[in-house]
Amino acid sequence: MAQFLIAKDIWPWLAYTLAALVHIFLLLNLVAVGALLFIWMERKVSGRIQDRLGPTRVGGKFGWLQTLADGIKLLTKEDLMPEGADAFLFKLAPYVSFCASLSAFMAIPFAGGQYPFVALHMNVAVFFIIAVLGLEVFGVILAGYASASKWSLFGAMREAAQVVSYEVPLGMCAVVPVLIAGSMDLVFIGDRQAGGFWNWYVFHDPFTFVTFWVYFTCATASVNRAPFDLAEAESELVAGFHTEYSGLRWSFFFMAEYGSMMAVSLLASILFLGGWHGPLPIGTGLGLTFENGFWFGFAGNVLGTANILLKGIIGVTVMMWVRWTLPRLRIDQVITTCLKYCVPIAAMAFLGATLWQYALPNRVFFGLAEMRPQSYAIEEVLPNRNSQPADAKPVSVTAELNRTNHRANIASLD
Amino acid sequence: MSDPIYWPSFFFLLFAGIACAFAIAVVVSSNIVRMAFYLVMSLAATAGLFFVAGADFVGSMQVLIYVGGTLVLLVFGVMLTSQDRFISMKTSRFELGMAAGVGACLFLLLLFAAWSVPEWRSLSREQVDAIALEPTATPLGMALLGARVDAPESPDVAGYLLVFEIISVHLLVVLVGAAYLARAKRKGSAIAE
Amino acid sequence: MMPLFANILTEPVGVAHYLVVGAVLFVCGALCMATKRNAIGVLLGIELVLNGANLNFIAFGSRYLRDSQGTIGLDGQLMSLFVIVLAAAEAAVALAIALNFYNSFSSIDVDQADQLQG
Amino acid sequence: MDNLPTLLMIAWLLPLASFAVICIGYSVPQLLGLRVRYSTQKIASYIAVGAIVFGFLISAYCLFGIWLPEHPLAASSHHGEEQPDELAGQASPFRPTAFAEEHSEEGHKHATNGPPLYQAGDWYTLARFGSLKLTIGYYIDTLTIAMFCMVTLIASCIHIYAVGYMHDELHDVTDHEVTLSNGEHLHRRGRFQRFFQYFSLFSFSMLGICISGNLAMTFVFWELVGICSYFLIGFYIERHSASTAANKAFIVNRVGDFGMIIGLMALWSTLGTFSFGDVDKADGTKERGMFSMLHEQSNGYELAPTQRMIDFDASRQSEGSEPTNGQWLLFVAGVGIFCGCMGKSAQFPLHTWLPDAMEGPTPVSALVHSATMVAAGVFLVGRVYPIFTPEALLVIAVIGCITLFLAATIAITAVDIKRVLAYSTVSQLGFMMLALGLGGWVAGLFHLITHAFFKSLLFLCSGSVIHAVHSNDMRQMGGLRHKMPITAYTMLIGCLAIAGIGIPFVLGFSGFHSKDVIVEQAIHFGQTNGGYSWLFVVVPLAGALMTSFYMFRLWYMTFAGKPRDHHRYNHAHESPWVMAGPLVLLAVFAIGVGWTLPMQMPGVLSRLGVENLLDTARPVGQLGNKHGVLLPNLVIPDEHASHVAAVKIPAGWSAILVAVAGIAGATVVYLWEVISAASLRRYLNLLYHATWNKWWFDELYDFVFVRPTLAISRFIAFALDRGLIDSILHSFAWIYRGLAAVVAIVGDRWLIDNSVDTVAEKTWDLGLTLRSVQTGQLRQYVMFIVVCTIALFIVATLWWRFAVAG
Repeated sequence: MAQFLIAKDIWPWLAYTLAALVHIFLLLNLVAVGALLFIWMERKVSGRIQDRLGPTRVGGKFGWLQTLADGIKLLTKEDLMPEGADAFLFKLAPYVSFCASLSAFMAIPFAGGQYPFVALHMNVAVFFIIAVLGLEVFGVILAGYASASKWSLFGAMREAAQVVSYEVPLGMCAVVPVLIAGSMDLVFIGDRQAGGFWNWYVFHDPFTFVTFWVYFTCATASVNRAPFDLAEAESELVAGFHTEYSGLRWSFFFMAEYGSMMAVSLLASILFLGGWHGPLPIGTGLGLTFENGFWFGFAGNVLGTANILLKGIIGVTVMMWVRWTLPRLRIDQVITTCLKYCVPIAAMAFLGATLWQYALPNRVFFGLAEMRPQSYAIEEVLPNRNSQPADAKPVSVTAELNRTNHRANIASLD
Repeated sequence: MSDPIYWPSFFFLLFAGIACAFAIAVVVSSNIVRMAFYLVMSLAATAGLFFVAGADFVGSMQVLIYVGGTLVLLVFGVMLTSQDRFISMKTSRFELGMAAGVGACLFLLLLFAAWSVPEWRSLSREQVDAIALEPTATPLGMALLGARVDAPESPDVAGYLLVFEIISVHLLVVLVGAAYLARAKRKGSAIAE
Repeated sequence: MMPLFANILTEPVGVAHYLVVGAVLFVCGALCMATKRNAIGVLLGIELVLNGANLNFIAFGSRYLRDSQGTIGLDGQLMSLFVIVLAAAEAAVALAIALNFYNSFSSIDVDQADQLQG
Repeated sequence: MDNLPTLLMIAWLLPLASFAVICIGYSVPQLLGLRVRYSTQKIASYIAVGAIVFGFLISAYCLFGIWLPEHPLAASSHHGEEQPDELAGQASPFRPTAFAEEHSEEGHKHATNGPPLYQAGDWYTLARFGSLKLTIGYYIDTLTIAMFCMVTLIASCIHIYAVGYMHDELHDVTDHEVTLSNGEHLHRRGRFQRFFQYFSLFSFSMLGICISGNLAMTFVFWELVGICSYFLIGFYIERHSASTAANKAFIVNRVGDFGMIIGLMALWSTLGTFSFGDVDKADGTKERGMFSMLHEQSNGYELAPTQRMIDFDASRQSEGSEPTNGQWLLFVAGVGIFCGCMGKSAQFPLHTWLPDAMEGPTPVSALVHSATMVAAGVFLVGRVYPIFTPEALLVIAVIGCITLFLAATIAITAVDIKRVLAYSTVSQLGFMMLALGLGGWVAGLFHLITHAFFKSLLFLCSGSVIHAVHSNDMRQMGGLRHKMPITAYTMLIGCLAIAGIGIPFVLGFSGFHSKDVIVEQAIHFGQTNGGYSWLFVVVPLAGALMTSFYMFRLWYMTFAGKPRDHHRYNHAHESPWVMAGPLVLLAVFAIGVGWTLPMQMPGVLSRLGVENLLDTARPVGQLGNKHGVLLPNLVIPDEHASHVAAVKIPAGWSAILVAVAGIAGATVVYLWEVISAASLRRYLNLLYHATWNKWWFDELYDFVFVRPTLAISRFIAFALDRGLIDSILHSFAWIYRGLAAVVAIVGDRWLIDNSVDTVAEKTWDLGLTLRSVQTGQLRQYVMFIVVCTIALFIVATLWWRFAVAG
């Protein structure tokens, strides 16, 4: 966006500031409004699953103003702090969590193409998002420690153990689409899956199919959702790490949690489910691409944004569905699930996907279909057995990398 | 259209300030959990410095491994050993003074070293703007697998496959070793005091 | 000596600037190791020291901080990668040692760990 | 053509791969204490069978798909096909080749032939010590490919057969021949997979000998074959007889190998190379091999010692003796290498191990006796034939002649079915060596190949019988043909083949053709040399007579007549198809492998036959008469000249006559029992005892070698060692002890101890001083490090400034 503004002859510093403000505004709204929506949805979904109506009183038939009412309640609530608490850390902890959750959105693209809808177009976006999401646990630990309450401490410790464990299979699973696409650039990964659901990486081969489910499990665990919500197990630990929190600080934790859910769901949809590309290439079919003009592409991207948000919401809904369906696991079962099942399955799937990719480099949809010919230069970076002549020197690789104009993140800084 | 502020420098200053401030806070603080928190902030800011220096992959790795992994482990340790008397342990004033003196000497020395080589000073703005942007993840990965795509003109630049393997094995050994060291002791092993 | 901060906001930074930050981190880490009695505190100091060194590697390897003939290129980033990974390993082992120490002495005061005293 | 070495290498390495797979997959886990399930072990046999069968397919492709289209037999033959052969029946579609061809005398003036078509090269250089180069190389000519086909085909059959034969090993085995100290029989795990593991290694080693491009490599695989035979003969290692037999085979072979090493050294020190053929070097030039060094083209391919040999010989020549110009050296080399072959192929002085080797399972015997171990010896003689001087060839002939006669006599009285076959093998090997020694290169190797087929058939049949009646003793058999017809009649085919039955000059079983050419060459030799050399005709004919006699004795005692042991007879049964199938296949080959297809056949089939094939591989310089140098009267006659009618006709008739006579004799004695065997035994008492006791060779060796060695050792041990040496040593020890006591007090305690103590005390004091620095305080150490770093930096800076300034 900044480049776009600079191209329109606006002062760079103003352009950057404007772009940053717009991005921050959009993302904050996404997380905050998203949280509002999700909390309401959670209640409705749980209600429906338990064969009742859910909130109905506030805001008419669907109770759609319920969360807003909750928000007002939380805002007006007294902000308490335990006596023995470490005041500094206690106050800081919710913001750490929220910041981590929000920063993840910074690198998530909502639409691709020549002018992708992304706040920070990173070359290593996958890594960045996983790393930043991992930071969320830090806020939880600080909260648990600073509360000077054993329930909080227990919750935080469990959370630490759980998240540290689940980051391993999560990372392994996320690497599989990276491997297939040959890049960690999420825009690139998403655009590789354009053209229909058969191009989605979840259907790329049997291993990615397995990987997707493992990824979703681990993502559920790493954002502390049931059945892995040991950190706030209310039946054992009162409310876990946020026992001592109330008011707005408490709601920050919840916004962080729903934000993280949305973030991992969006990541899942970009990595595996085609991102902003629909199951059928309707937008492209209508000619909504940047080749036909900027505003055509922009319209296509808006469509794509709606698409990916829908996918994200579906992902979150599935998490809710799981939460209200499955009982909570014990901590040893949680760790067992991770170390004895998820990690080996992810490792095997990784290996299998590697071999598959090696054996059938240009096939999609379980190897049944030929990949749509795309002139992605990154293909030549990886030693592609089919297209690369045997005597090709690696000299060309750097040139190719230059040519592809994968903007290094420093690009977004200047 | 030129800009009065050179933005990378601005971000450098920002991150450097955060990193240094929190690093000093780590030293000054006596509460172990706060120290860990300051350290995280310092390391995260260092990651930002990496980004500014064009090392995006390493920066992400820094966040992922150091901040996400190492420090969670550290905090874990804090939890396991957290009793009030260990959270903050005071050192004697003499020792602090001594350390401050020595540290100042060391810092001056390093400053002197950093500033004494003219080639280490900045480039001009035009020179930096002329440098093409290059992603680092792929060349790094290739280098770890033994192929240096970043330096094709000098074929004798070494790849790092062996180092990579050694470190992998090392990590495995370390994991096994750590699990062994931290394992629950058998019954009857005497606890001192 | 060229003034450090004279035109830092308008001109690019150089290796030297990074080295200064690295020096700050390094010295803080060393001081942390030297003054903290808590074993975990010592570990935090080690992490800081390693980060200072890492910053130097990155600075020397960066193409934006000095002309490309002088940089050590990708080697700098590779080195710091290795340092990061090994630091993680080191932290794991050190934590295990700390736990063991705590199990044996019910304390993590490194001043009590003077069994090697001559 | 270019991929021929690669293909053959694959065929060669496949059994090695099978060995490795079985070894790593089965034997290593077993060594580590895992119990490999028997159902899993069964897979090992499939691996081995698959490897060797695939090897055969590759070899066959190499022969028919690559080599023969490239070098058609009709064109490569030295002899015009257009010559009429007046004796051959025109009606017969099959016609033995090179049969009754007219040779003009002048044709033999220039008749020494050039080297055959071959490909030689190195795959891999193992080591290079100065000029000594050890390589893994190949030398591929028709002989190599023919041997590959033969070895892999027979090994395939035997492998498949062994899957059935060894099924006992697929469950826990109680060995009734081994009694433990507590009176029970040995009970052990079956080791099915181990058998196939060694089988694969065995095949690999033999193929290695066949393909090897130099003598050093041959020697390596030679020893590998030896160790494999050791493993396999000693397969039932718990049985004392088996382990001693294995030891015996191994040790006797070492005796021969000693001679072989002498031969190798003689060759290498004078030729400077081990490789057979000329090997292309990287720079396009040729590295000359042994054959081309000894048979210079400028010399008309005659065998001539190289200049280095002559020089070497001259430097050793004493005053006044006749100069031999290197001939002695060549003779020594030839005989030395033949010593190795003597051990492997069980020739006369070293033949005692082969019958004992019957302790191994029967498929092992079959493999050892047909395709691998004993064939290796004959093959090697054939391979290094160009280095044999006429005198060395005479030695070979004499040894072969003695062997064939002795072994045949022993076989007549043996009652163990496998021993009869064993001695028959020794005898047939004698035939081959005799043929080779008399100049019949094609004859000897032809017999090697035909013999491989019918002997493996015979052994597998005997294995089938043993499998059925659980006994080796022919006296307990009889009448079995009703019970096991396939075995009986395939074995009959084997007997007819080995006896050499056929219609003279027309067609016969495989042994007929090969034995015929041997007798021809023998008669030709007798005609050329005269005098005592007629013994070389008489003895083989007597051997052939005995051969057909004892073979049919064996067949009658086993399959004909009335059952002697009814219990065993009732128990007998035909073997399963996995065993009978290879028998039938081998029987077909035993009938037809000696045939030669007529010229009218299309494509590669034209003139196809083992004899023709071998004729194209005839080594360099082997046509034409060769005259001895050390023995001037000795002439090794040209082999082609033995096909003239004047030789052919008496040879054909005499061979068939003795064969028929032998069969008739056996029929009279053992089938019709007109003359009882017992009365014969009484009449020929001394002879019977001599042969029954195998001419007392084992006893002789025991008396001549073993006992004197033991006695001498005992004398040395007691008188010399203990009496003389020990007492000297003891006195030395006593003196030294006295000296040492003095040194200990004066030097050690006063001088050294004092000084060392002082040093130690000072160190101790210093340590005490320094220990105060060692506070054990981690933080202080860090401070030390920082301070020292600063100090170092300052010192280094100052020093640098100083150095630059000064």
